[in-house]
Amino acid sequence: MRRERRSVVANEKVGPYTLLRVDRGGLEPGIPGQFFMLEAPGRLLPRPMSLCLASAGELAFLIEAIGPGTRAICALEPGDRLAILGPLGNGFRLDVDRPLLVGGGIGVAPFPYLSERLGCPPAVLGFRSDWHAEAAALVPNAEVCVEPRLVTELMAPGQDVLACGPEPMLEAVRRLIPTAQLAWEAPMACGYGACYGCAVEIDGTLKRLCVEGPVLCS
Amino acid sequence: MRRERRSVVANEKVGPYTLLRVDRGGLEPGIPGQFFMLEAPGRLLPRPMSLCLASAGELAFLIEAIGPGTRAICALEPGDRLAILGPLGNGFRLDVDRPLLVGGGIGVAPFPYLSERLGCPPAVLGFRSDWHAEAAALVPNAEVCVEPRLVTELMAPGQDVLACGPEPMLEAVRRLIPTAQLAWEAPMACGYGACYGCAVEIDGTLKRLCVEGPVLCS
Amino acid sequence: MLLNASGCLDALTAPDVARGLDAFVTKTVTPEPRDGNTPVRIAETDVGMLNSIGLANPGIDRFLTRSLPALAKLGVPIWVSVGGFTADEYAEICSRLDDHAEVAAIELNVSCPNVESPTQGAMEIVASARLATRKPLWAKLSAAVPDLTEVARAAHDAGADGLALINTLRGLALDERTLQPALGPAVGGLSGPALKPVALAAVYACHRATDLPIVGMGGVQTGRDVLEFVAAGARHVALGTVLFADPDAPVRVRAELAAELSARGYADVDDAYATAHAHALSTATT
Amino acid sequence: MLLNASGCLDALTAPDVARGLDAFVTKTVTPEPRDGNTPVRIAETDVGMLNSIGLANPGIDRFLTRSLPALAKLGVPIWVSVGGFTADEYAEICSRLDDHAEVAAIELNVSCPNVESPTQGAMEIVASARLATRKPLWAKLSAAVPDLTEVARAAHDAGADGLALINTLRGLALDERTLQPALGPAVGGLSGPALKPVALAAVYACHRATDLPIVGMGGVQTGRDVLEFVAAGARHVALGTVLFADPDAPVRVRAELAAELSARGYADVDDAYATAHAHALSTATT
Ligand SMILES: Cc1cc2nc3c(=O)[nH]c(=O)nc-3n(C[C@H](O)[C@H](O)[C@H](O)COP(=O)(O)OP(=O)(O)OC[C@H]3O[C@@H](n4cnc5c(N)ncnc54)[C@H](O)[C@@H]3O)c2cc1C
Ligand SMILES: Cc1cc2nc3c(=O)[nH]c(=O)nc-3n(C[C@H](O)[C@H](O)[C@H](O)COP(=O)(O)OP(=O)(O)OC[C@H]3O[C@@H](n4cnc5c(N)ncnc54)[C@H](O)[C@@H]3O)c2cc1C
Ligand SMILES: Cc1cc2nc3c(=O)[nH]c(=O)nc-3n(C[C@H](O)[C@H](O)[C@H](O)COP(=O)(O)O)c2cc1C
Ligand SMILES: Cc1cc2nc3c(=O)[nH]c(=O)nc-3n(C[C@H](O)[C@H](O)[C@H](O)COP(=O)(O)O)c2cc1C
Ligand code: FES
Ligand code: FES
Repeated sequence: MRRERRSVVANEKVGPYTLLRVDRGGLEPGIPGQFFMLEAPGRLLPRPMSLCLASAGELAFLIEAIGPGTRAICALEPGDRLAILGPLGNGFRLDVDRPLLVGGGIGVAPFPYLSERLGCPPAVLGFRSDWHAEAAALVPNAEVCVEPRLVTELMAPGQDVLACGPEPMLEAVRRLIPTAQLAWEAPMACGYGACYGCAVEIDGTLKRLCVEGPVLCS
Repeated sequence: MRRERRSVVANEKVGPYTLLRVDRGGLEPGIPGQFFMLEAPGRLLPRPMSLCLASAGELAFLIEAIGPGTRAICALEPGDRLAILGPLGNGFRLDVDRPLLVGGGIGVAPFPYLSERLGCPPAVLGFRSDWHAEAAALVPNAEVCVEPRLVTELMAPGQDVLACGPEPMLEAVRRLIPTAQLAWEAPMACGYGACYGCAVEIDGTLKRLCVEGPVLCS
Repeated sequence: MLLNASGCLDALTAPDVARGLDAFVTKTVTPEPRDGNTPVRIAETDVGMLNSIGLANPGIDRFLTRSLPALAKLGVPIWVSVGGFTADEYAEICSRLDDHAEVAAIELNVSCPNVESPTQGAMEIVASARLATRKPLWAKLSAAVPDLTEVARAAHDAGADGLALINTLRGLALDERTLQPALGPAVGGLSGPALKPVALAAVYACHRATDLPIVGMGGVQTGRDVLEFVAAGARHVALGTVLFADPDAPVRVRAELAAELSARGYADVDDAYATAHAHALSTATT
Repeated sequence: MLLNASGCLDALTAPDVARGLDAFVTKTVTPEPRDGNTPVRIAETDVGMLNSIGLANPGIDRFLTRSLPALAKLGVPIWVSVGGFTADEYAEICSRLDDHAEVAAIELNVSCPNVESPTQGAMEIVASARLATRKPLWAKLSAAVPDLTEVARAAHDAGADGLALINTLRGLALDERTLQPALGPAVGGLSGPALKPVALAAVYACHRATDLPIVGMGGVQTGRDVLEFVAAGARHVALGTVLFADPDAPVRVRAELAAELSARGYADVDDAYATAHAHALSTATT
């Protein structure tokens, strides 16, 4: 875990989302599924973001503007600086035989980097609209479905599922594939175990998702 | 009293001070010595500023950056917008026979407009340094002295003094010319009589300077 | 209904601003005239402002002979804020206001520091005032108590018709350069945005604890803020510090509120009333 | 001396951050283990944050067997924050901590809502704890009381060695879209910048009321803020919410403080101690 003030290199629109590219500096990209806390200018607390891409000298985040923090981050322009802390938490286990990436909406954010590290395995991605589905272009080998179709309809059995997306999707995936690796979300104030704000029920007790997760598997 | 959101036309340096020119819109310039409340971007409360110049279609304020509010105002750039309320309070009485303007430091702010309205009477202006004294260029007919010399040394008797400047200067002027019109200062939250924050002792009781002043004479 | 917060507007100096409100609340009136505290009396902080006005007011005699007749001409209902140092003082002022038809309501500034306990204090003041007047009585409370709902219930039991929530919190600011207190009396009352979460919590908790109508205030800046206070359980909302920066706030805030309501499909502000309690869970300790 | 605020750092998860402090303060330990409150437990507001963690902690048994031995290895003095629901519970935990040399001090989280009166409550808790341990006892107080100086004096008389000021204030935030409370239990504790003026006032008032050393906290973000707390009368200052945004805050804040001190010609932070009281006038009411 390292905190650096980095510069924005580019701010690109991908459908409704923003791909924010920052210069990497001394930050490690970490393992896919790990996340970073990004300073949200003008806000008190930073916001957790999965690493989306780790190209040479850069880190990139795919961000959906849904509230004051993400709006402030998505408004950053090339040259602007922001503090970044990470990588944090536990990412996906990569020692899998027949990987299948299952994602929904902004949940595809960690998949470009994950796909690269796994050698471009197949992916099934669900989106609210064709506009949102433009983000699928970032993930190689992806089959896309748009609501009302659901990603779970595209999942074949016998695969090592790595999933990220909205909670109902993750619950549905878990019912189908109990051994799936699932990347969960919870509101986080610190991202490094200091606040106990991100508590979720894990094995019957409330635990810190930023320390035990965000990727969990049963 | 009227409140409008106006645009900055120019931000010019005058020695250590900032001359902020804004487009006038529907705002009246009022009487010299009256003041306006200027929004200070990012701050909760506006800041009182005397009107410095009222050229065609513009209002201009001469501002010394001494704290968070004045720093924010002085950082405004052409095209930026700020809310302006005024004119407020009581200005100078202009029905005087032998006017002499006496000012110190940023206290010269209302004099360019006052001088214009009085037909360029003589002025004596005191400053901390030659750099500060650059502001004297805005006031026609001005004799300048720089500390340790004091303006009171330049004042001749028998004149109708209109003065603005730091409290010790005003006290000294009052001792010499008890009938002088003096423009006082006090921290103000509202500028229009709502908060009772600007109370100063007037005739033995605490009164609101923004309502009874800022120009007072005994 | 949109009001001003007591002490944040002088309707006689700024009648047009007052006419933009549904009722005008006076600065707190005390038995004797008060000059108020030594300047400096106001200071800005990064998240609010501090004041130590010290209840500057003409006293009840001059208020009745001079201010009230002039206020009556505004055409806006007048609420008189009443202060004092003993329950008897409150009662005396209330009884003198009682037969002035121009007075629509009385707000009891029960946030006076020199009472035995706030619960006891609120109870006694409201009870004495209740005996002294038939006017609607609003108890204005401070959030600086261990359990505000207890004070609210005491006010209710003593005969209050409503609650005004909240008064300022004690705060201190130091001058940037000298590190000396920015205010003359050092500590003052904190108002503005810093107060909003505290005020919302007070409204929310008192709405659950009593069925008294509530005037919510503390850091209201926008129509959105008004909506939040209404959703938390306020029937009325008061504008305080925001009036200093923006005398047009009553007009602006109403327009913003209308836009917020229609964006949410509410026909009326009453549709939003207490909606934050819809899915209320049981309360837990922090 | 720079500390963390209780509940704002886990030294076992982030040992390097803890090593940047002069002492590490644990999250409040209670007699029984506590899972804490229902999520959502945190929310950001425009001027601070709300939390309803609900004193999640392993309980004193597991704290002593698992956490304390690991904490002892950090090489930083350990202050244990103690909570409970009765004075006896506090005393029991204190007596169990008493013979652990690793424990440098005990902070009594006396801001527990379910005590009769805060003055009475603080008095009883501190007095029971005092009998149970010889460790330095710091009483952590809430500013949500009518007269904090009274509580401070009561803590002093009951045997406290110092005061920790202040705990969070009750606050509420509503979700931007749904207007429902952002936190699971609706109301939570407000921390961060909104608290700073209130905390400074608390430190300032308690410094005048007692001669107990004070740990100041509430909204500290910068070295400048630390300096203000010291000037107001704090011997030590704690970093809370700022640690969430910036785990490097201990290092940064020390550097900023050093720069502030030298810019003002102070050789040492002690030179700034209580300087805000230099020209103190008598206090007046607001
Ligand atoms: C480990 C992790 C990785 C993440 N990666 C990404 C990413 O790569 N790209 C991205 O766009 N977003 C990601 N998120 C989500 C992102 O952090 C939130 O959208 C952001 O914090 C919202 O902040 P805000 O101020 O914009 O909105 P807020 O005002 O905080 O929230 C707006 C609404 O969303 C809800 N909400 C906020 N945060 C969460 C959450 N974490 N879980 C569920 N509901 C929430 C709020 O309750 C509220 O209703 C991630 C979250 C976590 C925990
Ligand atoms: C009627 C009136 C007209 C004014 N006209 C001008 C003008 O034309 N140009 C100009 O530059 N300034 C003018 N001022 C002063 C200006 O309003 C203040 O400098 C400004 O409000 C300071 O705000 P700040 O946030 O920058 O500093 P702050 O942090 O508010 O103040 C910095 C320091 O100055 C002190 N201070 C602040 N305001 C005052 C005050 N009004 N009187 C005495 N001490 C104060 C503070 O106590 C503090 O020590 C006027 C003031 C008044 C009342
Ligand atoms: C300058 C000033 C003077 C005030 N005077 C009074 C008063 O006389 N009586 C009273 O009950 N409250 C008084 N208050 C408190 C306000 O009525 C209100 O409760 C508080 O400011 C919170 O609202 P706000 O954050 O919108 O300002 C005063 C507040 C300010 C800022
Ligand atoms: C997430 C969180 C958890 C906290 N937990 C505790 C606690 O267990 N015990 C305690 O005494 N104070 C607790 N506090 C209060 C802090 O110790 C501190 O008093 C308060 O946050 C003010 O400081 P700050 O504004 O710097 O955060 C907690 C605060 C936060 C934000
Ligand atoms: S986000 Fe703070 S403990 Fe997990
Ligand atoms: S500045 Fe508010 S009354 Fe004068």
